[in-house]
Amino acid sequence: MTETYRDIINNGLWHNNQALVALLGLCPLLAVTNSAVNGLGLGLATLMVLIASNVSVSLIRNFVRPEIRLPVFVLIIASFVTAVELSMNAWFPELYKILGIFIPLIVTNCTIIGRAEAYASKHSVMPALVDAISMGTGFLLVLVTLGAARELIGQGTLFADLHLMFGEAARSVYFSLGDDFEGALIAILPPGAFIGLGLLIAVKNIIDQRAEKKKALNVSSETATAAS
Amino acid sequence: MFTAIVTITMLAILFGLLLGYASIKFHVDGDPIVDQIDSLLPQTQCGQCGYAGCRPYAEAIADGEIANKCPPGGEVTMIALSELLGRDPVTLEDAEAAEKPKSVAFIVEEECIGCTLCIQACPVDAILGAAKSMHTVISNECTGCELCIPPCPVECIHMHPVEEGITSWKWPFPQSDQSNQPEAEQPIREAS
Amino acid sequence: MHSQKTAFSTKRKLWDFHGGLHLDDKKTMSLQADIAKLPVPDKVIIPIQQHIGEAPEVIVKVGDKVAKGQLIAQAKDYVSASIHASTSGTVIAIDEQAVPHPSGLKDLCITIEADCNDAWYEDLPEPMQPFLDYSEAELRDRIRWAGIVGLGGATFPSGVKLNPGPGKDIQTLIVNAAECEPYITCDDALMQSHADEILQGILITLHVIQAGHCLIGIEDNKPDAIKAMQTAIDKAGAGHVEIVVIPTVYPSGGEKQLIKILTGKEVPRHGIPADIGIVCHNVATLYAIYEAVELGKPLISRLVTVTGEGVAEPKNMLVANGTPINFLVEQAGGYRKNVKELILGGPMMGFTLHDDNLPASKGTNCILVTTKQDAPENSPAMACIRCGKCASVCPASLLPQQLYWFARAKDFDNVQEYNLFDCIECGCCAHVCPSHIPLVQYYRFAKTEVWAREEEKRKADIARRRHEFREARLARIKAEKDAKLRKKKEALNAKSGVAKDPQKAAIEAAMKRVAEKKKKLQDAGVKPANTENLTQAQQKQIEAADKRREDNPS
Amino acid sequence: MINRHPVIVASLLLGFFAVIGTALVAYTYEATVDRIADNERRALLDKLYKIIPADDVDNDMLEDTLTVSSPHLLGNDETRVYIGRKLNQPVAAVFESIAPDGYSGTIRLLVAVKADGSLGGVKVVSHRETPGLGDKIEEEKSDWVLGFAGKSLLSPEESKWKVKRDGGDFDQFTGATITPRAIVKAVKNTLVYFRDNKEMLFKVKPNNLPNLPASNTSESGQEKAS
Amino acid sequence: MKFVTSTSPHTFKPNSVQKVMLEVLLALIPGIIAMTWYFGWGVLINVCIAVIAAVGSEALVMKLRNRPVMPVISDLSAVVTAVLLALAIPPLLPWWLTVIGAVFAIVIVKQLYGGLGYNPFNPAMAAYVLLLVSWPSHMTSWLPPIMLNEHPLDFIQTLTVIFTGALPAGLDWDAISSATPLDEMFTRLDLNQMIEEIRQSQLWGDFGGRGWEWVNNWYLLGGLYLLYRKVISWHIPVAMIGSLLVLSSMGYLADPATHPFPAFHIFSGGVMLGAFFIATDPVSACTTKKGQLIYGASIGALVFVIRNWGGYPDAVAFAVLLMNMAAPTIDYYTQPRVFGETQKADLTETAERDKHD
Repeated sequence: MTETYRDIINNGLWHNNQALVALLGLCPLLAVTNSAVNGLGLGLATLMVLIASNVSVSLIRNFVRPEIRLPVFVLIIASFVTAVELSMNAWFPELYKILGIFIPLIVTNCTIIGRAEAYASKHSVMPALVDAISMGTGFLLVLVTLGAARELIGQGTLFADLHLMFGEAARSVYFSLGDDFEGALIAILPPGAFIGLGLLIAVKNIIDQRAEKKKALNVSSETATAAS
Repeated sequence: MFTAIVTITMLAILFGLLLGYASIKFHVDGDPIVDQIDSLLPQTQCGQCGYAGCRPYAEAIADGEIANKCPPGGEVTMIALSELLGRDPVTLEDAEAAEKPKSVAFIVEEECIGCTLCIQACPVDAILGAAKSMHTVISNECTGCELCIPPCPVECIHMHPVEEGITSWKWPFPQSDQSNQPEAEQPIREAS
Repeated sequence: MHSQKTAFSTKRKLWDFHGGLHLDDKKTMSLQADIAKLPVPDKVIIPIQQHIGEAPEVIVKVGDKVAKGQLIAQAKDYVSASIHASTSGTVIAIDEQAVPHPSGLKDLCITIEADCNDAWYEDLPEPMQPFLDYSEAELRDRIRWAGIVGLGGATFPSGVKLNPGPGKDIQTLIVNAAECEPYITCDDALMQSHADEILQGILITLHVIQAGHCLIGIEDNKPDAIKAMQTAIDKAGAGHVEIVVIPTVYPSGGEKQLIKILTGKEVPRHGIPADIGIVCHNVATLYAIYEAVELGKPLISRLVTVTGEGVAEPKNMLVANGTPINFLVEQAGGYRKNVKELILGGPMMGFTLHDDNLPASKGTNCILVTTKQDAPENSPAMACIRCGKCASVCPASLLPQQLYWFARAKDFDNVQEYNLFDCIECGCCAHVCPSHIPLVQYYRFAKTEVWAREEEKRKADIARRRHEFREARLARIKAEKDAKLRKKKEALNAKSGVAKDPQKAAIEAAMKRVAEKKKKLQDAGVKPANTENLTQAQQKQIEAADKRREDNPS
Repeated sequence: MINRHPVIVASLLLGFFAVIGTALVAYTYEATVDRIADNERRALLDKLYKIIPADDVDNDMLEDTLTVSSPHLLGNDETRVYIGRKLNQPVAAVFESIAPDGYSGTIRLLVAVKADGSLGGVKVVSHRETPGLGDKIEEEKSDWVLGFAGKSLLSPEESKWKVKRDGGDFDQFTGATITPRAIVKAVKNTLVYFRDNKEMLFKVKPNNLPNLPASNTSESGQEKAS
Repeated sequence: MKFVTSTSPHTFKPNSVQKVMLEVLLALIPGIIAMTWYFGWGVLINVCIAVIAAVGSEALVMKLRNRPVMPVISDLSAVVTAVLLALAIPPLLPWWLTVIGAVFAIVIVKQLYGGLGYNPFNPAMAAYVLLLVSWPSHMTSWLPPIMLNEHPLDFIQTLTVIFTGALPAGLDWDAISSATPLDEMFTRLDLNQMIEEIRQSQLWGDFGGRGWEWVNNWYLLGGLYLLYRKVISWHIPVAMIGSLLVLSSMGYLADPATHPFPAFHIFSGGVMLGAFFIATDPVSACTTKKGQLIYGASIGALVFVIRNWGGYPDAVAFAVLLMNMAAPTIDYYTQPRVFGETQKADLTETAERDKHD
């Protein structure tokens, strides 16, 4: 394998970002990102499941026969998700109430089965773990960014309700545009999720294009100097 | 708890049997994809891809060879192949060769010594002639593969670009369209 | 909706086609003057390819003297048309010359320097009078000989059209006298001046295709032509020939549209009128048929309208095939000021010429010169707003804007899915487009591109077949060679083999004998007697021996 | 004929993973079941204590419930009522009332009525009102709903239990009258029901005397978590 | 002699996008005047704010895209979008909301999709919906028509309200704002009042809401002008109004006590504006004639459904946007029969096409 850990991390966070490039796991992504904290909660849950499933799939990859490959993956993922769901209900009940159905729906998050099938089942444990962490973090970052943007535009706040996850101390990590701010409600309603995700993808594409142009420019100037 | 484990296990074993059976029963082999690929290749039989002809290259592509090694087909063929195979389009390996205008071989008859070497090289039997008498190219059948040029001992074969005539002339893409749209794009609504 | 508005009441029910336009016809300007007889030009340049189909074969050489009406290029294919000299003189060149074509490219032409005698060829065939004495095949051959093609602009060889083939029962001849494009009046003028001859042409054609009756479709903006034709019919007492006056709507002169208007029938897609028992000819074609049959003259001249605001004296003129266009314009009083475009054909479907030193040919019905005042520059194309005006005027009921999106995106599968090849390029859509998009050019671009691709595919298939054939041939030759070689070797072996190694041969022969014997016994159900009740050691020994035998059969 | 071997291996493998997966889930379930039940209890209690201060009652209100039926006034065929007691004396009743005529469907409320007929408070449990218009009934969006505390059928008088647009005493929100109107009506109906059925509600003896053993054990852990 | 060349046809109808847009603006004038008369200066001020914001943002986008500004601005399509938006919003809407709406319409809904001709949704209606969903309380604060308005604001007062939000001394929002007749109707129907009772309301005019009925009449006039000038075809407006008429008549006949008579539906809210000026927006509507009938009728039906059972007061914008989404599909399945296409060939071809899909 010529792929380095650095490549894996780059892919997960940016080049093959599961939410922005592969467009996987959109159902929870669109549904829960009406605030930064919700995004963070679901992102962490997904990350945890992804790590657990990638590692275990990678461990068992040599025993599993191809015809039962998918059922076994699904079984593993479903077990982890159920465990995470129960744990969240036990330790973060408020957040669990808000995220509600989307925790069990992690089972159907294509990112997880996708990484299990596309990566973990073909690589050894360490790369699979790094892949899970980077892919999961990439997904988490998109969730938090989208959630933050929607929360800010829709409610004029940022990281409200953080204490639901990190205890009372986190109450102070809170930003508000003031009570007079009249947010655009559409941002926290479902259509806002679609528009916001579309704009995020657009921003990513713009950045990529700029980077590519710069690279091309550098190359051409290099050849120019080499020629002269 | 025990019941849960037993139930799920029983189910799993049942489905395992089902899947195992299905994977054997519905096993598919054979694949007409080579024919489809072959029909997209330009059939110049030029060997620029490194294979003995279009068909061998088609077989290689079906086995995973990159579909960017056909200069006569150019980008159009590459894109058509990528679409057929569901692969990402790749840049042509030899973009310069792909941009050459289509040409046909032409034998300068005064110089030809009638050695028949070119006749043996032509993959589509497009050169007429017999030993010791001069040869000529049936330009309608010539694919422009240039395979006849290297064997010629007197270098009497030249490639002539195909000239545009009234029958082969194509209406140009309209230039006067100055609307501010991106070229060759259609509205999203057509995507449905 | 148009059928009720006609000024001429006819007893016949008329149908309507979808779309179409009411255009300012501008026909009067070229009808002011009589039909002009032209002096013989210095030279005529006669293109070889003046029709749809295969080019004819040139049968004269440079330096040959030719007379008017003499065959100079012979049709060599079924869909082809012969070419005759349009004046007497000397062939001074057979080479590539600029021809009237939208590409502006050159094509093979025969240039004849006129001797100004304009003398007819002496060996012209005899007139076939009365034509009823001749068989359809004879008449058809005469028409083919005359090199007659559709003179309405399509230039499809008429002989082919007059032979609809077995199993096609033709009931109706439809005469296309609609002449729907603005400015053009050559058919109108021809009907006014030669109604009797046209009628004769109709009767000949009816005889050739064995059709029972004829409908002449004339737009209601040509009252004089209608009168002249009616008079001719009455005079001849041809009750089965009927004039149908139709409303002036562009493009009612389109073959399929005219058939719809007159009969209510639609020519099936990808089909021809003969499929529904109809043959359609232009009036000028019928006149040429008359000349060929009853006078024995080939098609070497036709009426051409030279008109437009850019011409001093617009008129119709009888033009010899191959006469340069600048000569024609001179004869019409020359150019006025501010000339903008020189158009071959009408303003809707004609194409512009970049030069006027080009010959007029069989398909040339109009030379239109526009000026900057009367035909202002169309403003640059804007974005399509999907207003649907194009679809509402499309006589083929297509969706022009969808075709436009696909042609623009070079999506050639979808342009065909949306029936691009049913487009007749009438220009209605581009005419009404508020965004001034050159729609027709997009369609033409897409059509030629699709054709080119199909051609490429066809060539690729041929190349594949030739390649496969070659491979097979090489394989066969190789196999033959190998077989020969093997035979030779075997023969050689057979001769020297025994002599060389008699010991080995003897062993082989012995082993063969043993095997044969064993087989014979086995077949007969006889087992070796002592194979039963063997000890294990014995059994093993036998097995080992068997194995040795199997491993070294020879 | 099909080779049986891979089929059996496949099913056994799948079975093996099923055992492992289910065991994992079962273990997690066992480890969390008590805690989850406790969380749910606490969440409900929290809601109740928002409208009946915890100091005012000393019984386990979750256990001290009864079910009454008055579709006309309480909006549902069966309505659960939590009774709050102090020193075994009934001090308040909390109704799970329903306002049936919200702008887009029913609105579920908790209405706490003190023994003297005044409101301890009103809490909106769930609703589907238009975002930005009707959803101002949520405490997080506006404190309109807090204004009910202390009101009774006497103050304001019964005929003034309407929104201002209908000639009553209660504010409506800009652009939305239906939602506040529905809630005012539901709260008033609950008060009417309480007035008419006070005897019956408070007569019933609790099955058990206040006991909080289950919650006591996990008290400390819960506080950290919440 | 050499000549310039061009492609056929060589004659053109003197027609242009700009002229089409001008006709639409011209046809809107009676409606604008009527609305200004009934609802005050705010209408005109909104039109001005929206036009400036829309044209300005379009120019900015063209600059950013490095494309010529003038040809795009001068086609007037941004102006039409802005005016339609301004006529749909309440007369005293704070200026920044109008600006947000206009900028959203041009930048997000129109230019991000590629500019004129490429937008799948009607920009004005998409912007209206954005505003309505995001700031519902602002967007539902309408004024009573002039004859019921006890505190009509003069020009300066209106400007002050729009730009600063400060009401003239002694007035509050409840005093000057009022529900729209549609809103009132459905609110009171919810209270189980009978139509007869509701009709006693001052807001009720002769056949529609007071004032509103006349505004709608003037839009109808403008629409008829567009029909006469052949800028639009009759299919969409007739189908839309027709289906609304049929459905509301059915409701009325079934239960006149709880359903207003049909004319109320047609002459209230944005029906006329929607039918003639918004649903007919060629870019986002169906293009085939059969498709246009389906499209229009579906909008009418959706208006009826959303008005009766929806969560927001008026329905035209939602109905139009929903059908915008369906337009390409409708177009696909209502392609006209191509000349010469026989029924049988037609069937097999469709079957084949379906197979491919």
